[in-house]
Amino acid sequence: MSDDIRTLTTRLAEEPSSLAFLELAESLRQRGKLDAAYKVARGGLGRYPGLADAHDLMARILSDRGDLAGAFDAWSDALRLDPLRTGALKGIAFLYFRAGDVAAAIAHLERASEADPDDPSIHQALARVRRESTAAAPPPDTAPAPAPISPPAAPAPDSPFTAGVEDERGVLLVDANGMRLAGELSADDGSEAGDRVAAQLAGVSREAARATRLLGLGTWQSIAVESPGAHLILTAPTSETVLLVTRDASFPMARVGLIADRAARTARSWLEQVG
Amino acid sequence: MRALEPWVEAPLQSFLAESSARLTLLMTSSGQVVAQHGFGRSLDIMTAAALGAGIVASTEELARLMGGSRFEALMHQGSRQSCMLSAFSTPRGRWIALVVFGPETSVGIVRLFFDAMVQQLATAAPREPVRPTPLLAEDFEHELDASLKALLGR
Amino acid sequence: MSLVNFTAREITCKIVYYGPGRSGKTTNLQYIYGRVPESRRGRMVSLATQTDRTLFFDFLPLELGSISGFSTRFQLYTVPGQSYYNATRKLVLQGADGVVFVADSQARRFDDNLESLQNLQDNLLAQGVDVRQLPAVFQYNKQDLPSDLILTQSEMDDALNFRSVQSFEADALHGHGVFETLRGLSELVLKRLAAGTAVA
Amino acid sequence: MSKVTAGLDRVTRVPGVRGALIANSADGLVVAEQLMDGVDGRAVAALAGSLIARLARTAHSAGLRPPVFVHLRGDEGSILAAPGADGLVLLAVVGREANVGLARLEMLAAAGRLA
Repeated sequence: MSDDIRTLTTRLAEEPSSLAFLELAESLRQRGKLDAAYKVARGGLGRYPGLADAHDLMARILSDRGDLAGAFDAWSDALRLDPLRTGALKGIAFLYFRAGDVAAAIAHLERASEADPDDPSIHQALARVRRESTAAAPPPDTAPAPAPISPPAAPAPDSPFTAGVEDERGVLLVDANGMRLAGELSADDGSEAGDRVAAQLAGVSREAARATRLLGLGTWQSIAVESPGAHLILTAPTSETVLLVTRDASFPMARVGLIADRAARTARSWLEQVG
Repeated sequence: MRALEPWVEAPLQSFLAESSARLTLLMTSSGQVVAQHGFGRSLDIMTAAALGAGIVASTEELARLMGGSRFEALMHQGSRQSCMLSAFSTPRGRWIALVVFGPETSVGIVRLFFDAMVQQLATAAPREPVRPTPLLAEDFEHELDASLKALLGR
Repeated sequence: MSLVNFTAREITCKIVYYGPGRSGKTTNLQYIYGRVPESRRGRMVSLATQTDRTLFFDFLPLELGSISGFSTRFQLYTVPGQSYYNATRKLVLQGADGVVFVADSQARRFDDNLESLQNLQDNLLAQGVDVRQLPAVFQYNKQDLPSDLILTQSEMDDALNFRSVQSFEADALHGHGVFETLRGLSELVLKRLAAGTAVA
Repeated sequence: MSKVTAGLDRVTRVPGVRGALIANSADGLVVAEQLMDGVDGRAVAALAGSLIARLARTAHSAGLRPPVFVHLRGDEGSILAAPGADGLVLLAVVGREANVGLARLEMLAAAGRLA
């Protein structure tokens, strides 16, 4: 056993509530002691389920163990707690890339780059993935090709807003990581804006929750946004999702609110079915 | 993140998570590092701490000279990143924080959660600091000699 | 005060080079900076005036290596020598683990040395530091100058070194005595640390 | 009474409004405030300022112009925001029973005079 691992182990034993498990598990992981790293990380996660660092660490360990679906879940958890966590964004981008979904990989790397514009490794990864996306052949160093993993938050084939209950356009359902679950959103020039907006919404929801909680206003229910030309309502159909409904400014805001309520109910029952 | 004593970790972690600060350095008023997040090299940390402590000390001296009360915080706003320096009281004496943050957060958010961290540190500090004596070996002089010789190439 | 991290087994010590203006404090640090491999030293920060007189302080962090299993780091500071910078001298002196008093051996700087030494004692006293307890050594710099211009080591000792602490002859510009001085003080600082009286 | 404080005064007179303030949304700091006891203006400016800045970025990604009014509803009360010129934003903290419609009109009028 090397010195730092021994020191960390002693420290963790003396103070089980300390965050020493993060360093210890990481040291073990780097030395390839993946089972031991996993045990330490799992213990720490049990104690600190709300710590993004712990989920990020667990994801790295699972990824090293080849449990890519598990790593995806753990990085998603890290992102739910800290939507700008570049390590998790890079991790998920890597998994998408391995699964052959270059667009999703690029989207995650772009978010990582926005979160930390000074990290050169993100720019390098982006450049590489973009290069690969233009080349027809699969990336050479991924051979033998791993079985594509299906991300847990992948959109279901249908959508809650296509069954005639709602107009699909102008309704967007987003998961806690800012990934689009269903719906479409067009910009004024007709271009699709859904993914761009979705990426922002997870952060909006987190900030709204924090503001109402710290200001003694309870749990957040909705955000109504009046913009010249459009009325928007944001709600949280479940604790893990955000729903955006947007209509032309000629629609009274209160009516957009009613549409949003109905869309939220539809989304909830759809999520129960597909979940 | 690294902290000299474990009780500093949880308050600092929650400050980092809420404020989205890029770099944070906690130091004593004489510039000794107590905890840090986001720095690469330990020697760079020491330089940042020396300079930060120097700025705070000289600003406090300036405030005293002008007969005013201490400054709460110093803000340096840059186009890509900004920096806050603030001295605060802890059960372990006066400490200084150096926080570097970018446009993904704001001065108001950093200060709000910084104040929360100061309060959490005040309650988290154990009453009696543990002060074990470092056991330097009896022949540490030889090691010191060898280290300095190696260092200065003699 | 030295900072000791028992978990990571790290020791950090603050060492201050004190003395009158132009006695060679910055030169000591510059010599060390030039000799130490890049991986073992940080950036040398010099906050100086346009004429290269130290305005606030010079700062050089060093990675000493392992001493008794503790990864040991030194932070070397100089203070500005000119008498009108006393406010900044006091700030730099805060929390020092040891002091190197760099005296100018030239006979004509005799009074400047005495004045600076008195000033060091006043400043330490104001900070509640017992001068007798603080590890300190003397360095008599510029011993390379013609002998009719300078005082010898024993003359300097008689004039300044009332407590008979270790003293070193030096020619900091060429590195003579720089290593010995740093080694002498380091040993005192670490010994005091080992006695357990200076742990933060 | 300055135009700014007059505007805050009109907003705080609306039934259910517990306080109004003007903040700089970029740095989340209070510029002027009129608050009832127990309302932490500094926290409102920081948290709401940050949310408004993010909503403005979201609107931008959707190809929309910056918001002119925002209503964040919690189950114990709401925050209302009316961004004005120069990065300033007029904020109000209101109770559950407040007349949000009236507060909105007063805020839009006052925000138009911010600069």
